[in-house]
Amino acid sequence: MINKFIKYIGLPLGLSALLPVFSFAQAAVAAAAPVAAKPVPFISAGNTAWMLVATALVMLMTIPGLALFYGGLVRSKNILNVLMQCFILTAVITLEWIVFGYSNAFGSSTGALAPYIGGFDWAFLKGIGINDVSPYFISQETERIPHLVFVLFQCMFAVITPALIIGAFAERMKFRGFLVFSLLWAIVVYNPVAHWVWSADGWLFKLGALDFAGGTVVHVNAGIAALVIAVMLGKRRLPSGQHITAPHNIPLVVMGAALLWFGWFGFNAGSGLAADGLAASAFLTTHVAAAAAALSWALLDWFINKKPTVVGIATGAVAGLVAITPAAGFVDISGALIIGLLVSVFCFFMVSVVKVKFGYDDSLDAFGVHGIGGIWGAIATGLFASPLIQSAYSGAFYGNPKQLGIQLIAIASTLIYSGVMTVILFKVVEKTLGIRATEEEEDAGLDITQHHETAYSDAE
Amino acid sequence: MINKFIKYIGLPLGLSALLPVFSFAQAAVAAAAPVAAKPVPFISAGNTAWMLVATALVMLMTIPGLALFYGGLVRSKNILNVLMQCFILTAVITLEWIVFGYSNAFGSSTGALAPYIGGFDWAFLKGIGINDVSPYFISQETERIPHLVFVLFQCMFAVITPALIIGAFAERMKFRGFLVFSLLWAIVVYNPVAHWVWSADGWLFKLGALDFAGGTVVHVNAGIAALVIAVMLGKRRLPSGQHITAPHNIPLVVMGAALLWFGWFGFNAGSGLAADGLAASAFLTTHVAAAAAALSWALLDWFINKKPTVVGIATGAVAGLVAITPAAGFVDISGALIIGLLVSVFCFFMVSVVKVKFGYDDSLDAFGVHGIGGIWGAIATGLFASPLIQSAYSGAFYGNPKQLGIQLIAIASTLIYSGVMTVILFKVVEKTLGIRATEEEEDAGLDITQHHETAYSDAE
Amino acid sequence: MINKFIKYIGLPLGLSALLPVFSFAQAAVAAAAPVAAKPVPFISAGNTAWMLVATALVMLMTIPGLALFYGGLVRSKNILNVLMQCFILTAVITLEWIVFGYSNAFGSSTGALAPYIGGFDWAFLKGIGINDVSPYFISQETERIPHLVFVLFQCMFAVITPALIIGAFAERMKFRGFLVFSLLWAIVVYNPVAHWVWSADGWLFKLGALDFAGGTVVHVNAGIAALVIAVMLGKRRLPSGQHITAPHNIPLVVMGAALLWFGWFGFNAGSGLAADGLAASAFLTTHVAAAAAALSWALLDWFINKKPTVVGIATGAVAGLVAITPAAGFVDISGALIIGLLVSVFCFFMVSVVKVKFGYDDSLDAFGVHGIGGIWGAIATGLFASPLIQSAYSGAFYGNPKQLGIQLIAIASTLIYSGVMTVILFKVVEKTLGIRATEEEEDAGLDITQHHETAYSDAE
Amino acid sequence: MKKVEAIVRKSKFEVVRKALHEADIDFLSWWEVKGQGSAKQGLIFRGVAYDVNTIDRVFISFVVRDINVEKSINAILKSAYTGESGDGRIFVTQIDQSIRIRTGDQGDEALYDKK
Amino acid sequence: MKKVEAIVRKSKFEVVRKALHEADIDFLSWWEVKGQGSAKQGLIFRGVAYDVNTIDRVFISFVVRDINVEKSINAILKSAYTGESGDGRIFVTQIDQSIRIRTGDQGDEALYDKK
Amino acid sequence: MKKVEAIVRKSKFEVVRKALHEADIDFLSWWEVKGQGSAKQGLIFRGVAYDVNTIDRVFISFVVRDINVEKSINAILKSAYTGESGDGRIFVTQIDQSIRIRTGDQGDEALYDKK
Ligand SMILES: Nc1ncnc2c1ncn2[C@@H]1O[C@H](COP(=O)(O)OP(=O)(O)O)[C@@H](O)[C@H]1O
Ligand SMILES: Nc1ncnc2c1ncn2[C@@H]1O[C@H](COP(=O)(O)OP(=O)(O)O)[C@@H](O)[C@H]1O
Ligand SMILES: Nc1ncnc2c1ncn2[C@@H]1O[C@H](COP(=O)(O)OP(=O)(O)O)[C@@H](O)[C@H]1O
Repeated sequence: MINKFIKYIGLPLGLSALLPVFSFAQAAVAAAAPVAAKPVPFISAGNTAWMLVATALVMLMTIPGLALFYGGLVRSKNILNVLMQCFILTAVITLEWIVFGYSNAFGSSTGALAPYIGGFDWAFLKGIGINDVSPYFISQETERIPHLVFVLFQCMFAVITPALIIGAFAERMKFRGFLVFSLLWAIVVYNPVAHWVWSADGWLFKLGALDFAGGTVVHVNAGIAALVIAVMLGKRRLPSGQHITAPHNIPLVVMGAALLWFGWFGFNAGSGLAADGLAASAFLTTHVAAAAAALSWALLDWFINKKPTVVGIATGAVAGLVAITPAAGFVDISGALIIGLLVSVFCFFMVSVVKVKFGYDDSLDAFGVHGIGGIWGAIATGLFASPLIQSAYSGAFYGNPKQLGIQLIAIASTLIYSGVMTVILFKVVEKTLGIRATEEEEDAGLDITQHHETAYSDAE
Repeated sequence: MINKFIKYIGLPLGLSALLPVFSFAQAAVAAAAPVAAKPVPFISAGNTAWMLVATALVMLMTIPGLALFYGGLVRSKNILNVLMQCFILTAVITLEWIVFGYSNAFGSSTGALAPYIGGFDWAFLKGIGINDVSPYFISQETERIPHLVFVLFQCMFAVITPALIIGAFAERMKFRGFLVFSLLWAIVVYNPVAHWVWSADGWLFKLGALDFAGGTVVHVNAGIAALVIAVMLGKRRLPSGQHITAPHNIPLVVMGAALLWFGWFGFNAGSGLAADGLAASAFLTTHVAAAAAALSWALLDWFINKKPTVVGIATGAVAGLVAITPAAGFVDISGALIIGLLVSVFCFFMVSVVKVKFGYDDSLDAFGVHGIGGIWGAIATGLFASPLIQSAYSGAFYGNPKQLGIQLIAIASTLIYSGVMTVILFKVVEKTLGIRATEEEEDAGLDITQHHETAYSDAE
Repeated sequence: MINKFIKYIGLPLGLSALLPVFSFAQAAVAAAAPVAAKPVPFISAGNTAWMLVATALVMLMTIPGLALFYGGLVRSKNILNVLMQCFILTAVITLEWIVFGYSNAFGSSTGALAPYIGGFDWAFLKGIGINDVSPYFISQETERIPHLVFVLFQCMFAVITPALIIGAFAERMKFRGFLVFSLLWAIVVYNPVAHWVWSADGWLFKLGALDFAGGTVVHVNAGIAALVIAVMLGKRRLPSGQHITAPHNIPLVVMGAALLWFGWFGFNAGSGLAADGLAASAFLTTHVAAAAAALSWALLDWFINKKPTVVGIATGAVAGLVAITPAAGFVDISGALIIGLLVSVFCFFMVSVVKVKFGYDDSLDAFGVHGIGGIWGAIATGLFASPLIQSAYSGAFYGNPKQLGIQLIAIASTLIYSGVMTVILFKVVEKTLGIRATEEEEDAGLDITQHHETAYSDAE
Repeated sequence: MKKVEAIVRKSKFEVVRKALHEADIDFLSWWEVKGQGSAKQGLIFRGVAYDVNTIDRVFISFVVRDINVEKSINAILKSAYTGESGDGRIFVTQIDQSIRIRTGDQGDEALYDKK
Repeated sequence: MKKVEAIVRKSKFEVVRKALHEADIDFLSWWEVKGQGSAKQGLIFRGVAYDVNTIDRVFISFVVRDINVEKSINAILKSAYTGESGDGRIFVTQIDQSIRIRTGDQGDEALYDKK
Repeated sequence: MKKVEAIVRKSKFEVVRKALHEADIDFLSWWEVKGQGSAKQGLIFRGVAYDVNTIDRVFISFVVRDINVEKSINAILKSAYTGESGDGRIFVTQIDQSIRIRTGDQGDEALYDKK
């Protein structure tokens, strides 16, 4: 009978069952540290519950969060185009991710390519059973989530990254060109960079680059692409001498920013892949950094331009969320406060001085907020990572200056790779499909010319 | 002492406690399969956490999700009426559900009625203690949720189903008639049909009909009622020759669609009543089908009418979500992809060709999207259900053609029952209270005539 | 070896390990009641998952929930000011809370002050490790959440309370005065009152006052402050004879109300700090009370003014949510129904008769809804608290009339303390910074004069 | 040439438009305005029913040859009429010059094509 | 009959309306327009303060008997005045014909009731 | 003094405004209107492509000294032109009186400063 029993439970368990005195210990500490034999990871309902929600929250960030944030900022003749871009990316990148994106980003390949890109083993999620545990985990080695939840959680990151770039070329891009460019960019830029930083085989991962929830992979990556496109595409046709357009609907901007803040709890506190103390800490740093950056931008507005603005505080909150993203699971409150307070200073300076001076038209400041905020966050992670949060990781201010160097390498390689590939992809699409809307289309608005719809209608 | 102990723990446990060698096994595999004695189900915090959220998410689908989706599509003089309809159904159906709806739908009755409708044992949730485990479960027999959470989760389904019908009669129904009709419909149609399919006693359940999250109970059911009402109520008074009205606020439509997508994760991935691999799988199929259907509609728009539209992609996403609803916990990725890609073809054809041809005025396509999408989803479940997801269930393409037949019976009986009862209830309300707004009310708009309010105001 | 083992597991556990026969029992009832020795509390992933979400939901209540609810009700020239007020409070109060607010509210102090305010031991969350369990718990003594999650959850309450007051002074307050007043109020009023009621040392807590999720601490507290400010600030400059302004955008009001309802599930069902039967019960009473109050207001509208209104039903839902807040975890369905049905009667009477009669200008009925609803809820808790929900607590209708007296003391002391302090703070800010906008600012609107922005723009 | 301006109920606009079409007036411009007159509109806000004298109206404006003034007025009169307070007004003004931007046509020529 | 059109500050509209009421002008139509003139409006967007010369205005339009033109102009002049750039304009035009849709009254009869 | 009213494409408004500025017309009011004329606008709704003849337009209105009428018309004619159906109209009306609220200036004096 014991034999039969062993067959069911597996040898390791069976063996220890011979030692009744241990039985209690095992049971009592089941939730704590494993004794002796490496414990078999299993699906924890608690962690899974949190990660299902976190996944949904990250989707909410793109539609409607980012869609409204960007959509409220453009002129009323272009809002549908922005909403459409966010919506179709959600659809297209999801399919790309399932078909091979996930496999490229998080799968393994062999040979020289292994550190740079995954293979196609997980194409169509082949071989991933619904009860398989995720091979990826952060703080909870045993109490894992289903592999499929990890696939989905990461899917939402793959969706939002190209969507962030929309801010740079809003109000002047042909829809067809946009769509093809974005899909190619997701495949050629996003998937490899995610592999570098987050895959177990990735060269930046192995180097020790720290990026908790996507400072480099998401924000620096999208930010530099945004800058490149803004420059290559040229300025919008605005009335002469004008480089600013008033947002057509600021309540939508606020709604979008608030939903981004809300969703970002999933983004950052979900990136530990468990509902534990680390998630709590990441939630806290996220909330504090967003609050600090929001206030900091409002104060800058107040001191420099005499009035605190709504678009300003919303932009500050987003900048704070961007900056804390790579650091969320590594820094403590003091780190979060400094990251948040300073990011608004950098971004404010970028969008109100540098952009104006250089005269490129980053319509909605995708580079100014995500690029600059992401770079600052990635650097700050190298400075403020505290061993009290995750004992294995320290930044320069905690005696590990090397980390700062690694962070700089990660930033630089992302800037270069994403920047160069964006130039190439842009040229390819421009030459083949055309990428800039005609003057007539731009004047009439992209809603009516690209989609044959108008956002607001009083007609019977 | 052992006696006393047994008293506390219960006999089954007490007995096995006599076999110390078993003790370890029990403990170690607590999270896995039970050995021998049927384990006592308990409340799992993890599963409960997920289901509390899923419940809230499903509420979000009706208000503000569906309310905005529908509200943005109507003309500005009727938006408040639509919002009011969604809001008051949330209130009224919740109360009906607590008072006796839940008992009718999920309770038991005796005698010949048992397969058709539950009794009143659980009226006012009598006898349901706050720590009672749910008698209903899918994949997790032991790690249950509180019975009250199941009551609440199902409550949100009862709310949204009649709300879906609003799309068919929008812009021309008296508020009083609407309210009484909807409440009667919930009692006379929704509760029994839910009982047929989901109650342990239900005749369709016993027949083996598969409906994971409400393809038949929710969408087919509401869809056919929508068609019947649209026909019986007659067309809106539109300027001559016109059968289309431009949506008054497409950003609201997008917001609504995005919130529906978000909430649907609770709807579908919550329908397994646990945070486990099955939930992950249902989440995945839901997301993939929505993405595929959104893209598919955008492409149809693009090919047929030269431009991809925002209302189109939003409608496609909703259609995909509808179609995957019955199948979410039974099909794999390939099933989800096919279901999603095809549903837009069917719905697109329905609303742009069939509806135009027959000339009934399903104002916001409640039948065109929910009816058609639901029927397709229910059929597709009979085709693509894969034993790799839930081993007990297979569709025609996995060697079980009988399932298709059962699905057709479920669809047909729902169509007939709901269709006939809707005719009767409509007539009753029409004769007693009146159901169609007067011409003056319709021209002036339902907001001002039914609610003495206007949606947008510039007045001081 | 046994010695070593004991060292790891702790003496109490070690001892019982000597009785193998017990081992099974321990394991089997791990999720239930502890035997003998007080069990060591640990972090439950399931409870943590729920509380992370609940925390995010409560943030959503302020931005964008309350912001939209209030923002839609004001005239279009003032919406940004309202959105800004909600947004900046989210930022500022979060920072105040981290810096010392949490410590003041939930920490301990020594000496005579202990029952009235906490000290500064937890300033900057000093000494709270990321894996520390929360010292606060309700129904789950062993399966706790991280202390940081409790800090964050409570942070969101601290944010929303002063934000509620905005409804009283909307459309006529200087931004600077508003900000300083609100921050001072949070420190001088909110933190102490929270300490009284919820801290283990608090004098009202010790007295036995019941306030599950903040009826007194949040709603009565904010409500009386709202009334005081409305009176002291004087009326808005409305066209002569007019005391009502039409809401500029009712769909925003509905969106806000729906998001409040949604978020309130986190507020109330999260206040048990666990995902268990008590959470389910609180979720249920919350949903039922909101539904009952929404319907009840709609019916009052219908009978008294001939038409059910959208703003009315939304207001009713919010009133129901307010009233059930203190009672959510103490009453059963019958209690929830009565609380919900009656609260709308009280609030309706207050805003449509009493306010009109006395002529103070509580612009958006912060007192009329939150003050009155909160008082009724706190009283009702003393009437309907049922020992079947939490066995330790009963109200007057369950044989414990003393509870009603305690509730009245809690209400009265909050009304007096908050009222008096609000008068003082108002005077201080008025004399130093100025608090009422000038006539020109009010006429031109606060958006353009306080923030140099306009909400809606058609300009190129 | 005369400019005909009519202020009508929002709910009557489509009817008026159709009547004008039947009178061969297919060229017009219109926008929403607020109007104050003898009519009142009942509204409710949080339990208080109140009347406002600010009512949404549609302002219709078109320029026609003198010969067509009467029939367009008649078309509006008939279609915008309900008999209850608030039906609106028609005003006619002399126009000095009219130009069609696309063709540069002036005067009567600039107006609608059909006689 | 004359048509009086006034373009005034949004913030002054209610004051003007009251002044007109006191001058017995209780019938009018108005709508929001954008105006460009000598006035500027300061705005801020993401750290950049800028001036726009597009400013929201209210356009008021009503037709009165000749006899009432002056007092209505005076009412507007007094109530819309602030003295700062941007106070607006009043224009007066001759009206050929006026008809009250509900009654069919024409000319002066079609206008407001009180003398 | 004449009132010049122009109904132009929304997409051309900024161009027209600039042309007017170059013609020294820096004072104007405008608002969005719906227009019906010979032009059609294609729209799509759930798979059905349809044409509407209701098109968003901008209505521009300004009063100028008689001497400036021609050059303002020319500025509009040139800038609003595309040659495709839907370019719009210009109408000119006589104005009896004009007053600048801030200064009380009347007649030509009330109009824009630059000659
Ligand atoms: N003298 C006027 N000048 C401008 N608009 C007017 C004038 N008289 C009435 N109107 C417009 O006509 C609308 C209807 O007028 P009202 O007096 O309410 O109707 P009725 O003529 O049927 O009594 C008003 O809301 C207002 O917009
Ligand atoms: N000649 C004009 N024609 C039409 N509208 C005008 C004219 N002059 C001024 N306006 C309107 O009046 C508003 C106020 O004019 P502005 O020149 O700014 O004020 P002020 O007369 O006090 O200098 C402008 O915004 C514009 O709407
Ligand atoms: N007679 C008219 N009175 C008032 N508005 C007119 C008149 N004719 C045209 N319009 C306006 O001009 C716009 C353009 O006219 P349309 O006939 O479409 O262009 P086109 O002159 O190039 O054929 C119309 O949408 C309408 O707003």
